[in-house]
Amino acid sequence: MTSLTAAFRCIVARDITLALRRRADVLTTLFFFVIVVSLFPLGVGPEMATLRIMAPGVVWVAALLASMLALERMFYGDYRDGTLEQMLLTPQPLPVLVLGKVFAHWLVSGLPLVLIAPLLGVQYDLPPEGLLILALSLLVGTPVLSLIGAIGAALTLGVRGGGVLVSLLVLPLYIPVLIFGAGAVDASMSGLGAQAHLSLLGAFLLGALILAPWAAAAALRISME
Amino acid sequence: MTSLTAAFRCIVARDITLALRRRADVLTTLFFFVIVVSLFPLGVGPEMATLRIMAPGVVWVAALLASMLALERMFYGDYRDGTLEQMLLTPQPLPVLVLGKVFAHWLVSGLPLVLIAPLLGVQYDLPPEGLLILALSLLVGTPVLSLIGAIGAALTLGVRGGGVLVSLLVLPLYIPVLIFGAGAVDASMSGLGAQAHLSLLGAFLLGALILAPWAAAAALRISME
Amino acid sequence: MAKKINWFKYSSPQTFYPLAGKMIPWFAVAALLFTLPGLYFSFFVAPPDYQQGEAYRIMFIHVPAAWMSMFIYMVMAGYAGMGLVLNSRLSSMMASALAPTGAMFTFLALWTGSLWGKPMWGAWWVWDARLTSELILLFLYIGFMSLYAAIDEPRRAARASAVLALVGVVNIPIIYFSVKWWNTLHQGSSITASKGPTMAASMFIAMMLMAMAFWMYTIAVALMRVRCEILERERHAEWVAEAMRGAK
Amino acid sequence: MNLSEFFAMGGYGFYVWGSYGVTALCLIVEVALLMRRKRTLLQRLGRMSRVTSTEVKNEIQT
Amino acid sequence: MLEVSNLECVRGDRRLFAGMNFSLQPGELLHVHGANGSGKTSLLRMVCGLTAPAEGEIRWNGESIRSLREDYFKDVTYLGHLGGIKEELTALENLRISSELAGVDAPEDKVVAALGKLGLGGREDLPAKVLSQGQKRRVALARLLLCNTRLWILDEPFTALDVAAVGVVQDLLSQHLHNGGMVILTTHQEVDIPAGTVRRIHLGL
Amino acid sequence: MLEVSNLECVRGDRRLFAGMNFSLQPGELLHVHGANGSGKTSLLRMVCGLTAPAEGEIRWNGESIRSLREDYFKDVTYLGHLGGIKEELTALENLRISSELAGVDAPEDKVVAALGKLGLGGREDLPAKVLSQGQKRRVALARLLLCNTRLWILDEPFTALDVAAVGVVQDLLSQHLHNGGMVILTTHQEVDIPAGTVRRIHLGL
Ligand code: HEM
Ligand SMILES: Nc1ncnc2c1ncn2[C@@H]1O[C@H](COP(=O)(O)OP(=O)(O)OP(=O)(O)O)[C@@H](O)[C@H]1O
Ligand SMILES: Nc1ncnc2c1ncn2[C@@H]1O[C@H](COP(=O)(O)OP(=O)(O)OP(=O)(O)O)[C@@H](O)[C@H]1O
Ligand SMILES: [Mg+2]
Ligand SMILES: [Mg+2]
Repeated sequence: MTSLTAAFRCIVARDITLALRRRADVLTTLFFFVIVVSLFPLGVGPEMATLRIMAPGVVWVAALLASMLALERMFYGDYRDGTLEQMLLTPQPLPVLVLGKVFAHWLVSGLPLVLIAPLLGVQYDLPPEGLLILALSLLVGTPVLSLIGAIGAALTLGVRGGGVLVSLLVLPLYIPVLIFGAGAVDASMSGLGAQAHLSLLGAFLLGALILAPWAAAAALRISME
Repeated sequence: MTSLTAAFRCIVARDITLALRRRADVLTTLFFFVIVVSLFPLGVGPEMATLRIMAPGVVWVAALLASMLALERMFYGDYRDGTLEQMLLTPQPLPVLVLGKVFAHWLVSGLPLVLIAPLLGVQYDLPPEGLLILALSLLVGTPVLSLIGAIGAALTLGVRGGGVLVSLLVLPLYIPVLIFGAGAVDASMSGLGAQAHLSLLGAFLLGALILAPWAAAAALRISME
Repeated sequence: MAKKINWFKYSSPQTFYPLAGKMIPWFAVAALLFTLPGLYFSFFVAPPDYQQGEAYRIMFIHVPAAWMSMFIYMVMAGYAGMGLVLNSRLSSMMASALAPTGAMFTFLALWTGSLWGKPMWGAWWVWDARLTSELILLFLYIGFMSLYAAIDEPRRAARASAVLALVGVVNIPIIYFSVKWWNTLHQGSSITASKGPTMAASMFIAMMLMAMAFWMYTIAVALMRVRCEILERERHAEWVAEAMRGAK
Repeated sequence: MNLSEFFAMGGYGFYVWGSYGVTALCLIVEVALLMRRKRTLLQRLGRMSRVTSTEVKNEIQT
Repeated sequence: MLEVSNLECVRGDRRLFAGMNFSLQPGELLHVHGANGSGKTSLLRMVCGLTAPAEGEIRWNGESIRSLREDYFKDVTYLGHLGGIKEELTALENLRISSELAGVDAPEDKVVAALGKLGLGGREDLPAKVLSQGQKRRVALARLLLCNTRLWILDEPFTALDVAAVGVVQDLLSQHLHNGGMVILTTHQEVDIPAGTVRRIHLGL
Repeated sequence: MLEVSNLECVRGDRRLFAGMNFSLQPGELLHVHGANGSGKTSLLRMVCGLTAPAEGEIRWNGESIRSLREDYFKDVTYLGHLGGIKEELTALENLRISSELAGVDAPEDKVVAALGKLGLGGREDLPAKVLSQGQKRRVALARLLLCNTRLWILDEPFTALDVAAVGVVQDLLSQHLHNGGMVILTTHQEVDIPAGTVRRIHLGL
């Protein structure tokens, strides 16, 4: 047990060090998110009423795209330089290592989105209630995206044209998260209460936490053949 | 002169073969574009009036993001496996080779966007006039994005966290293209005529065609030191 | 050990190939035998709907196609999982043989659904939970096939797409229960195990006949495809060369 | 019921026949594609079996 | 200890080898020989459990490595064409992390000593990407000093190394064999291992 | 022909070498020696014009290579650690494209012959990514058969090659020198070039 947590902690620490070493890489996701959200008013025009309707959708779509793009970095670097190969050969259970990598990846590419989203929501004139639910829905939803994404990223490692494939594989599974995430904010703004949506997102998170590390680990072993 | 066109043709043919070899890679950009444009109704809700107002902005922002993401692929692959190094050592003038690479890149990642944009515009219920101007503005605008992007991509080759850096460098130069591109469609839809906007985009293209290959070539030499 | 050998005898591509060849005509004929009365019931026996008029006749292919899209996915995922766990080649070949047909039925469910939606709801498409999840199912099929095609090594391709198929299974209950869980435009199940059908008997019979026809068709086509798959993957094996020489 | 009435489907002809037609088309095309795939495959394998398979055997060595 | 029976390897349309049998006892080194593309790397990856063989079995202490999994990995160190070195991390960090994941305790001074032994003294804190090719390879090889596994599987360990480094690695191998370890390696260079038994397999025609 | 005067190379905080002078005449081979990390790769990249030296000058036929640029590249073939092989293209396509860009005419049969000479007959149409490490390196080396440049700059051309391939490359070098070509190379293996003059530079302490 202690060796498991030690391995988990080691992987998380490693990936975070790496991310900080190439700090710009971390910022990419965040920056991308901010750009997507902020470019829209530029393209669409500045009417507040339209913007407010769009807000939850735009923020959630941007978050989804940002995490989809960040997926490539989850395993590819390690695959490329042979450290992934080494990871498969350690005496630690692979799902634990995968969970560590996913967690680190989320800390670096998901959490910043959650933290900055309320700020961007203000740009779109969301009410405080809406901002809170937006952040909350992202807090529960983005880990699900990272977990599901890990499976897709692992499956497409080293495959011809991994890029689209990963989107093709992962997107169908992302859409429910998007619908319930954006739906939560909409519901709270129209006074219906976001409870139901948020608890469903929570259920997704639980399911993904239990299943995804195993699936991704199996996928990694297959991809490294 | 003939050797110049031969070299240009060789590079274009090579890059297109490569793109077709990993077909999925080409599709990534297109798929990404289609996804971004189609996810919005999912997040924002299906009201046609809102969607129509958003349309030019959404399509142009999506095109901009798609070309920004495709930039990474412009030189990185060649850098990684040493073929770029070899290209710098050929007896051909580098700007010609760069122009060839940019052209191939646009054929593969820009042109498909132009062709599919009208179809996506229909999803948003744009009038035929608007669809035409949308395609036209993209046809003139996306090569500018590729040309400007080439400079950014060349400057950030092998630099820590090239990802954000390239967006940071390139985005300020992209925004005018976005504003005039989306503006052209808006103007035509509100009956003002898109002439002025389009000719400005044309001027951008001309300027970029003259300056960008030299700048990108210089940037490549610096990056390879 | 003896039991294992026995098992592998039946699941070996070599013995299955001729067996499948013999089964195909039977299922093809059965498909035809269900289709003809099915069409007769759909158009001539079932009465027009008091609300929807004649448009509801789309149901006789829409509903069976929608069922098939989900059933085939489950069967496919089952085979894929079996291939992954037992490492049996035939199972993964069956999985990849079912995928295109499943994708086709998913497409048909979407197509007939939107042709039905236009007169009934006034729109080709709405972002309703069931419609969206059926669309997701189509993407899952396409993803499965693309992943399979993108990997050169057939064994690796089969194993990787098996993982994907298993992960995608979570979508099936979402599609099935979507109408129950959320109040949506799409109508709920009218046939449940507990209550039996809540529609006219002739409509029910027509639907069942068409569903059986689709089933038989699917089996026949899947067997045809798995035979091609077997030949392609085992083309270097001795028995294939012999069979070819024998066929000459 | 006469024929044109039958085809009109109470005004819903386009929708109903659009559904049934495309379904029939899909099923037929799928079967046709499969038959073609099988034919070309058999041809190719036939050609392969005539070329003796010495090449593969040559590469087996330890 | 390690037994390989009836192993077959297929890549694409090509059967690289089939019916391969060998076993390896403590203190023995197996040198896999063969021309470029004869399947040496493929064999090594099978033996360390990364790829599943098309046919045949690999047993460690009598049990199939497929069922042993993590218990087998406890005893194995693999060094492939790719060194498994993160370019952004320093040599020191690279080694500490790989040791920790391998479940061995590697205090800083021990790692520094290992790097020193491989001639990287004073370069412990440079990020690996500024190191020369040979220096990167040395960092990867330093893992051998830190792990205490019994089976080493080394794919061309001597590439990019200068003469001095080759000597160091050869000493390392001798000592490992002397202590009852086992080694499987490929190399196109001459190997000269004084201690232990050296056996050879030749792949290809 | 090639003259290097007072060359200095600085990497990071480290001065790898300074005040280096040498010149190379037709028919001569320069073997750059040195331990790992002594600056061999850095020197070679300077000589072929990829990096600017911190100090000093490199002249080709009396003119600085900085001012010659494309005219110098016409006479040079460089083979680095990275082979410059596109993984998605076949061996054949790789060579045809690199020849075309180098401005030499390489009809298909000539390229096939070159590949055959390097032992890749029958593998011309495999995408490079399925080739083994040594086979990839052979594809890169086949360029030497197709180019007709006078100065070859080769960074560890023998890595990953088996004995047969090393022999082929050595013959190639002899012949090039015999025809009045020039070669600069680094390698940690023994070089045995019968024809031409071999000179050595030792880098490092
Ligand atoms: C693109 C649009 C549509 C899609 C993707 C779709 C999807 C589905 C699916 C997956 C089922 C099977 C679920 C089950 O067995 O409970 C189904 C059944 C059904 N659909 Fe649709 N549908 C669409 C449009 C429509 C429309 C427009 C109507 C009618 C107005 C309709 C009426 C029905 C009916 C009556 C059933 C049978 C329900 C039952 O009795 O179990 N569908 N549809
Ligand atoms: N998809 C494929 N189609 C055909 N041949 C393939 C395919 N994949 C791999 N090969 C062949 O399999 C062999 C791989 O061998 P491997 O990498 O094990 O060689 P190696 O003995 O390690 O060689 P080296 O000494 O060059 O490292 C190569 O001959 C390669 O051409
Ligand atoms: N930023 C830096 N800071 C400190 N040292 C550096 C930096 N960049 C490079 N170096 C050093 O410069 C040297 C690079 O040498 P180079 O790659 O030319 O070696 P080489 O002689 O080709 O070695 P090898 O035989 O291993 O290929 C290494 O010793 C490396 O540690
Ligand atoms: Mg090898
Ligand atoms: Mg070097």
